[in-house]
Amino acid sequence: MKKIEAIIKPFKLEEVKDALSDLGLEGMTVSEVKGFGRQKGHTEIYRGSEYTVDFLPKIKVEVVIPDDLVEKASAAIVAAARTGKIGDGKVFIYPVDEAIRIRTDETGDKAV
Amino acid sequence: MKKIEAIIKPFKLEEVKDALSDLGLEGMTVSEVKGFGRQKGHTEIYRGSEYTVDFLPKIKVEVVIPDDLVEKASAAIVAAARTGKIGDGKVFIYPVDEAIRIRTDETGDKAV
Amino acid sequence: MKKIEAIIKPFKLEEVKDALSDLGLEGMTVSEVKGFGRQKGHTEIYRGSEYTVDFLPKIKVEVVIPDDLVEKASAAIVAAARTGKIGDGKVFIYPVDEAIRIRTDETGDKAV
Amino acid sequence: MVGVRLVLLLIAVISASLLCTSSVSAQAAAPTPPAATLEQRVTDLEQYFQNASVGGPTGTTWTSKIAGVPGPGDNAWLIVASALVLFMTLPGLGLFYGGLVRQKNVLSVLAQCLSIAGLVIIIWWAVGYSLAFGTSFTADRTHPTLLGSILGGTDYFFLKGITGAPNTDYSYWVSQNIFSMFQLMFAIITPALIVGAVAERMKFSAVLLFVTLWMFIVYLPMAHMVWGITGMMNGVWNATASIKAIDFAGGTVVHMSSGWSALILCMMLGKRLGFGKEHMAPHSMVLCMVGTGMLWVGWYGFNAGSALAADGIAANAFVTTTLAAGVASFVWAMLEYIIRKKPSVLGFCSGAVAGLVVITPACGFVTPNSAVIIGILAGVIPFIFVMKLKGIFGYDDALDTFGVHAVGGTLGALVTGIFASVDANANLATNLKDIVGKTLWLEQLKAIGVTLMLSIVGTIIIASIVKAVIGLRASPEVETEGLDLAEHGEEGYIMDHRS
Amino acid sequence: MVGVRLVLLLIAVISASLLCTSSVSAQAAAPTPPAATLEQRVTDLEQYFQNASVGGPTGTTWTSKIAGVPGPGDNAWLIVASALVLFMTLPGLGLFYGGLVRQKNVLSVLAQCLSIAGLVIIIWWAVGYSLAFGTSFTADRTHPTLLGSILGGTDYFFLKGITGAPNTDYSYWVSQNIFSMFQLMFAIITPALIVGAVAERMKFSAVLLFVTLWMFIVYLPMAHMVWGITGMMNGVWNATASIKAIDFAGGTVVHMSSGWSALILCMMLGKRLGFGKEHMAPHSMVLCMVGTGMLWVGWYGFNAGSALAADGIAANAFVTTTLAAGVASFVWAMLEYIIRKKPSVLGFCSGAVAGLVVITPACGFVTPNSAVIIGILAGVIPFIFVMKLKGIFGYDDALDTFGVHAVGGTLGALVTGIFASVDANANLATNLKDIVGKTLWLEQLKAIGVTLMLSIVGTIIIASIVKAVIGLRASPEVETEGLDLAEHGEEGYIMDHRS
Amino acid sequence: MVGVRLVLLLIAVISASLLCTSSVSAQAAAPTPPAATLEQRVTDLEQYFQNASVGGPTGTTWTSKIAGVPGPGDNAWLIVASALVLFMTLPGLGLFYGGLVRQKNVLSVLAQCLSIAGLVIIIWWAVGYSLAFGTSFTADRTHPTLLGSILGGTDYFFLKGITGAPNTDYSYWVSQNIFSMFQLMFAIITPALIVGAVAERMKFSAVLLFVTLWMFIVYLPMAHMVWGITGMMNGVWNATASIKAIDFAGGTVVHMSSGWSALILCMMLGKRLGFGKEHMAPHSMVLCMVGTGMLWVGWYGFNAGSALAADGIAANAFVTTTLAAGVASFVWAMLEYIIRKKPSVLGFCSGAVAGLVVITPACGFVTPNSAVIIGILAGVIPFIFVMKLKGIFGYDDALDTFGVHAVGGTLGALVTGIFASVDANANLATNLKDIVGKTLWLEQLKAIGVTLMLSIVGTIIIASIVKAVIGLRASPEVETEGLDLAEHGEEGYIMDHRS
Ligand SMILES: Nc1ncnc2c1ncn2[C@@H]1O[C@H](COP(=O)(O)OP(=O)(O)O)[C@@H](O)[C@H]1O
Ligand SMILES: Nc1ncnc2c1ncn2[C@@H]1O[C@H](COP(=O)(O)OP(=O)(O)O)[C@@H](O)[C@H]1O
Ligand SMILES: Nc1ncnc2c1ncn2[C@@H]1O[C@H](COP(=O)(O)OP(=O)(O)O)[C@@H](O)[C@H]1O
Repeated sequence: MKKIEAIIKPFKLEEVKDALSDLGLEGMTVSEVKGFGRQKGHTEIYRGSEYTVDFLPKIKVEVVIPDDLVEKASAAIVAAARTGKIGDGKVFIYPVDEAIRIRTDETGDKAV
Repeated sequence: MKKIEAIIKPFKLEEVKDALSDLGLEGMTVSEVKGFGRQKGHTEIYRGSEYTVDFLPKIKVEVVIPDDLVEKASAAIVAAARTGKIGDGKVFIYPVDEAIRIRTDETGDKAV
Repeated sequence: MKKIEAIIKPFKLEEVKDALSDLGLEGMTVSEVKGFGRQKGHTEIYRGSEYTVDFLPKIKVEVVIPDDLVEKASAAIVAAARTGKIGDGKVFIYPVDEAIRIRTDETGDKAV
Repeated sequence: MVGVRLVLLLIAVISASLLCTSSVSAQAAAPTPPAATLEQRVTDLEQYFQNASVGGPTGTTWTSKIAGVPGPGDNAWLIVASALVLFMTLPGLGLFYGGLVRQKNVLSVLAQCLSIAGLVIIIWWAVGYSLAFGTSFTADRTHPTLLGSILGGTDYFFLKGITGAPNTDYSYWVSQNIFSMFQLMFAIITPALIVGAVAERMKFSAVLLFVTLWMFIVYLPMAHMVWGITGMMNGVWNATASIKAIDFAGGTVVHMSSGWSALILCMMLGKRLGFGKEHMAPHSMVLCMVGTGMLWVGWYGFNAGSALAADGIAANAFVTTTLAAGVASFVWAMLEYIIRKKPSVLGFCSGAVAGLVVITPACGFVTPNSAVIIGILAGVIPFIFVMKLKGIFGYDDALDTFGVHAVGGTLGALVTGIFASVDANANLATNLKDIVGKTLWLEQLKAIGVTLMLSIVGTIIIASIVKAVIGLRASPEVETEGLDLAEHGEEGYIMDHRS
Repeated sequence: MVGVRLVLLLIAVISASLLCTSSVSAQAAAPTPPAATLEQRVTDLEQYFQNASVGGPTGTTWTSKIAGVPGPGDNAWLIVASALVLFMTLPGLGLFYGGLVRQKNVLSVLAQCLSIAGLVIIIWWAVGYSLAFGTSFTADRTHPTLLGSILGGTDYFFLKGITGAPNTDYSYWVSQNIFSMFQLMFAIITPALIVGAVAERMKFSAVLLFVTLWMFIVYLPMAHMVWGITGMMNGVWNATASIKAIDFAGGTVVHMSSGWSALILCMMLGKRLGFGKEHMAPHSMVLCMVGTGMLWVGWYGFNAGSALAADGIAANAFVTTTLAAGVASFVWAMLEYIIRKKPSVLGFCSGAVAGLVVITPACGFVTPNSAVIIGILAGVIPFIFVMKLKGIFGYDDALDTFGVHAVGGTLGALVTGIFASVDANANLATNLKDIVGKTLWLEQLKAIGVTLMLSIVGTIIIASIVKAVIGLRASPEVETEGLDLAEHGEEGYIMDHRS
Repeated sequence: MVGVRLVLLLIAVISASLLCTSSVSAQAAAPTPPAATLEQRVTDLEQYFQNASVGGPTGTTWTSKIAGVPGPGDNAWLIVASALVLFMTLPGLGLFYGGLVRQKNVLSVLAQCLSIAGLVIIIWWAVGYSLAFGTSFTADRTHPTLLGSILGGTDYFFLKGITGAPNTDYSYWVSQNIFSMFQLMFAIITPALIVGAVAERMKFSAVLLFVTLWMFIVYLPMAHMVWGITGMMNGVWNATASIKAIDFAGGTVVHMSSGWSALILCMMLGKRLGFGKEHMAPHSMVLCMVGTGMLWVGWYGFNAGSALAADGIAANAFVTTTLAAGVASFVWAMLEYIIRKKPSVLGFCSGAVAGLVVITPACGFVTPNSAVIIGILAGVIPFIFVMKLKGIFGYDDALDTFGVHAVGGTLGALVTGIFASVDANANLATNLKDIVGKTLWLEQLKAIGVTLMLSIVGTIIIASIVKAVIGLRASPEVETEGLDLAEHGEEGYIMDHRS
């Protein structure tokens, strides 16, 4: 089992979700994060004070999947999340030792 | 060392925390996430516009622990977080290479 | 490739970011988390009701880097995030199988 | 479903209204007094400044050129005061209460305030004003009847005959139509206060049904008894009142009635799930403070408006209201400062509201110095109640409606009897000169007793009916998910990145 | 850049002002009538209570001792009413609309409301009040000219001669300077209403330019035609009006004009990116409800203030406003309750605003019972529009300015013609006694037609100009990032741990 | 602990009050003038419309039938105005400032506003009103004493003798009790303004102690000198004033005093931790804008209320206030638009507040056209100060109390001397006819000098005392954690999933 973790632009979430659903992946966990990278941030000015905001809003999508789906899933995410502009984000793949479904105690591929 | 990551229902957090404390685990990190899975979302209507919200509020609990505690800890979490209804969530176990306590530079099992 | 995940005090974020930039690390992802550990929480009282808040605001910094930078980077984070007081946080290091830059499909060390 | 039934009721009521108003009864013509002389015309004009009657002492000595029209200054004040009292509920109380609940229930509180406003407006228009301030149940004012001393009459059903002309039973210079609206705003906020005790768990439909019944069984009788010209506890204006009590702006009618009813209702409803275990801290003390500011400002309409004129009594009510609120707010927070080292925004807000509640029945009857003492009492007694006694008794009065409004209202009714003085309000010399400063507090105790009885018994009956018919409480699933999503299909805040 | 140009314009306007006001034209002195006798002095004082003229019926029979001064009660009310109407926009409408947009655009709505306030204040001071309420384009009132029946005149440019003395064309007892401010507040909120339809995508500079042109081409003519003493649709006061329509507080001038213009503008602007696909739920129903409460309370200034006196008509307008708002709010939410089981806070709020909109033209002309019927219609008809028809037509009126204000305003203008009655307002017997209750609704239809035409054609022209000159719409990048950051360099909320 | 001491002080003060008021001194009976004739009675009634004296020019020619009672219209307006001015602080200023701080300190700002309200109410009741508006320190008005020209007297301690009757030293037709409340609301907001400069780091107990001392050393003398009938800078009403300055609604008393004191205090306090390095952006521009709207609306009470009558002067003050606020708001944001391409909500809000501040001393003394020029100055000069000069000087005036209130107040005091005209306010012809439009600005400069001196020296002394006794500043830990949790034990928002 692997965990695919994608850092994407917020407005791409729906498309990424749909792309994963199309692969039959029916579970995922998302969270709001801030990203720092090549994409330029913006400047806010409040009266005389100027603040540069380097951290941009991103969405992190986490999905744990059986090994054999990794390639397809990551390709699907990349395709769905791409705009071609700087700041599109990353996909990271991590090893997973085990997964358990809390409701049923099922483990392994059946749990996800 | 392993990381146990549990995605649970928000109102179960206190119980999970207590279950871990009972095992002597005195540290953990939690965050707010949204989960997509089998559990049905809800519909919101604002005047003529209807929105289906598939992402449900969940809590992610992360705890890094020595290898020998993994089984007990994950069992404890599962027991504490279970309601038996769809959407109870998952426990994922990941390998950890190293842990460092920032304050003291301690590493390994002593750091967690 | 490895992922360094640091749980730090919120007001240390700028310093940690700068320390990583000094090493030439130009990307990272941060999120808001709540930490439970040795650091004591606080008590809030609303009229007759007293609530103990054990979960303290922390920032999680995640940075995926090539293997050879791990030591330097984690040392830099530890140095930047340390106040010497309880609650300074942890650094965890995880194995990463793969990284992909969504925009370009680059993989591996070139992606991060 | 209760919604459907209410809509049907509404339609029925409208039809009735159209029938009723078409059959306006001819009023017996009294013989017309002679036209005013020049001197009498000047006297009539002067009476405006004295807030007194035109056309001679009883209005029938001569025919005034300015009879049947309001005084612009007094009317202006009552128009504004009415708006201020509505502001107390929408959005004032909504924010005060809404800030104190958990995020998942904030909209339910707002929906309850809004729905009560709509519902009570309809009731008031159809029958409420008439039952409270009409007089047709009392054929002869010198011979009070039981019915007529408890409820007003049918004479003003569908606001029949309510125009810009003053109703001199209540005010010489204020249009009766604005008077009816001023009183309506009181009728809105009173049941809305109850919401605080039952927040986060009572079913929306149950709130609607409860409030509808409660208006008829508790509020309208209370309003008539205390403020109706033929009411049995209207000591100031009704010479034949059987209980010679006084209540300037609603210690009994508004705060005691809602507060005691709230206690009973929240006990019958049971505690919130997780009460005492889960965190139930206010989700936004900022909103709570904003609501408090609005309540305080709006309360000037409530208290000083109850003078029903922009005269010195109104101005004095403004003074006493300010002093009591400020002192109670400061005292409450300083007690927190002493006891637990942290004076809180909730402390300042709770104290301010407590001060406003306690001064309410007294505001137009006491001197500023008495108001300071009342403010101190208001900062101490509800404080003790909310901080200590509540924990001992263990009921779940979620937002302390009982601790603040019932305790404060009862305290206020009592101290009004003690501090009321003719110096502060000469009207106390009309029907009450023998008891003011003497046994008035005994009359107040009687009024407290009647109010307690009606509120408690009334609420037990109403809540039992509602429980039997549709149930009082939301299901545990609904309560856990939050009433906002489950009952109203909305979220209070959608702050995430995606939207 | 439009900003620069506007500032230059401002400077030009100021300079002109200084020139103009130094050349105050000498007014032709009319022969002075004899000094008032004692009896006449008393009559003058009595007139204050009747909201009528001093110095005899036309003010020229005798020289009144209290001519040229306002009546304190009426003046007090108009001062407060003016403040209340500003409160409707700042922050009322800002919150109502701001709560309904997505978080990333909340400040853009607030900036638009604030900038419209500043812009309209400047326009109003320089020329606006004069063009709406001046009379110099009409040399002889018995012989109306086309220009003079559409616009007022240049006589009050830079508020020349506007002092504390009443302008008896509009009010006997209210200072003209406060009258000019009261009307200003209407001129502020009207264009601000349009913002709701084009929210989340219209460029800030385009809003400024559009509103500037719209004030001249649509608003000022509308205000003069309906309320100017020489206006062609001022049926109540202008005996020579060619369309004998009535509009107490702005059904046509305010709600129809803004609502229909909003429809056209949002159609020309196009839909928001992602409309129909992305979630665009309100980011804060709490703010929306707070805004609704403020709108409701402020609306008393709007409606009851339009009586321009604190008299029985004002008080009646307060009654009808309350009844229509309360009934419509309740009906709207109960319809939701029946249809989809969930009465929503947005439903209560939408209904309340709809009720307020529909009663606006009628409020001072109808009885309370008519107001209840109007309230029911206001709860049903815009409901159907917003919930069903909008989806069918498929334009993106983001916050339902059309569905509520245009539909409601049009409905209101029509029902006013049907329900207006001399019983509710004796002024209807002056110029309209032959048509009230008979063919008045036909005149209302004509006024609706004129308003529709002017709003639609005017908006098409203005929007085309703005589109050609600077463009209407923000770039897709700006729209995606959110207008707050991209156009105003600020964020609505910064709630993260670090700050 | 300071809390305990304050409570003890409170108790002492109450006891004293009860003693004092029981020893009401017998007032020397003046010979009663003859009863009014019919003509004189009519004259008295007419005087109401002229906002002038009854009983003949000095009130002693005849005995008026309406002496000792307020005029309903004026009283209505002052009651409302007082409520509006409180609304400026609670919640207006609280939100304006609270929105501008970081989330972790929002409640501390609200707590400071609330506690100042309570504290000042107590001080005002006990001695404040008397020290500002009493006269017993001046035995003979034709021979001013030093003490009597700086402070009022002990005559109104514990509001002794303050009833519904007007105090004709200040107003012919407004009840003295509501006048005392109107002035109280000014006394509340003034120290609350200081909070903006020291936000996010000053200790709560230090705020309480500082404000208490500051009221006695700075505010009460300022209020008496400028507005007390025997005050040394009351040019309009006190013929023996040594500085013939004018200040309609508080340029010196309110804005300069608080603004300059704020500067000194924030310099003595030091910068916030992380100032210049960490992000300190406003946590909620939405709240800030809501607060601005409330300030603007409430300011009508402040400015137009300062006419102490609902007359043409009040109405003119409404006009000038509106114009200055609107113009300054628009100009400020357009400057941003030109300079950095992004007009911001904070720009509109800052400009509006600056306009309101600058027009404050002038509002009742200048014409509308002057107000427009004043508005432009108010949009430009504080803008330059806040945007550029502040950065150069480098002190940490967290929320720009100095940049807006001190700079604006000083500017306002000066331009008032330049633009004041008898055309706008005939009262300027009484004692000042020789200098208005000529050397009045020199008198204004003197008043500015006195205000500066008192504010700066007073604040240095008071802050030094507070620093020595309890310290000024919260500990670094407290500042880092946030004042809300550390000092008040609460959080502003609890929005997480769990609650
Ligand atoms: N080394 C990294 N580790 C973790 N997250 C990263 C790393 N580099 C970039 N990111 C995340 O990816 C996002 C996009 O990266 P960025 O450099 O801006 O653009 P791109 O992905 O197009 O090269 C960042 O905002 C950040 O959240
Ligand atoms: N494959 C997955 N990877 C990551 N998170 C998942 C995955 N599947 C489910 N989840 C998380 O677990 C939560 C519960 O899953 P769900 O399918 O609704 O119920 P259950 O766990 O009872 O089967 C989801 O809301 C989501 O947060
Ligand atoms: N075993 C753990 N797994 C995950 N996170 C942990 C663990 N222990 C501590 N943490 C995180 O580190 C933070 C700091 O830990 P704490 O014990 O308070 O202080 P210190 O790091 O100085 O020992 C906690 O708030 C929590 O977020």
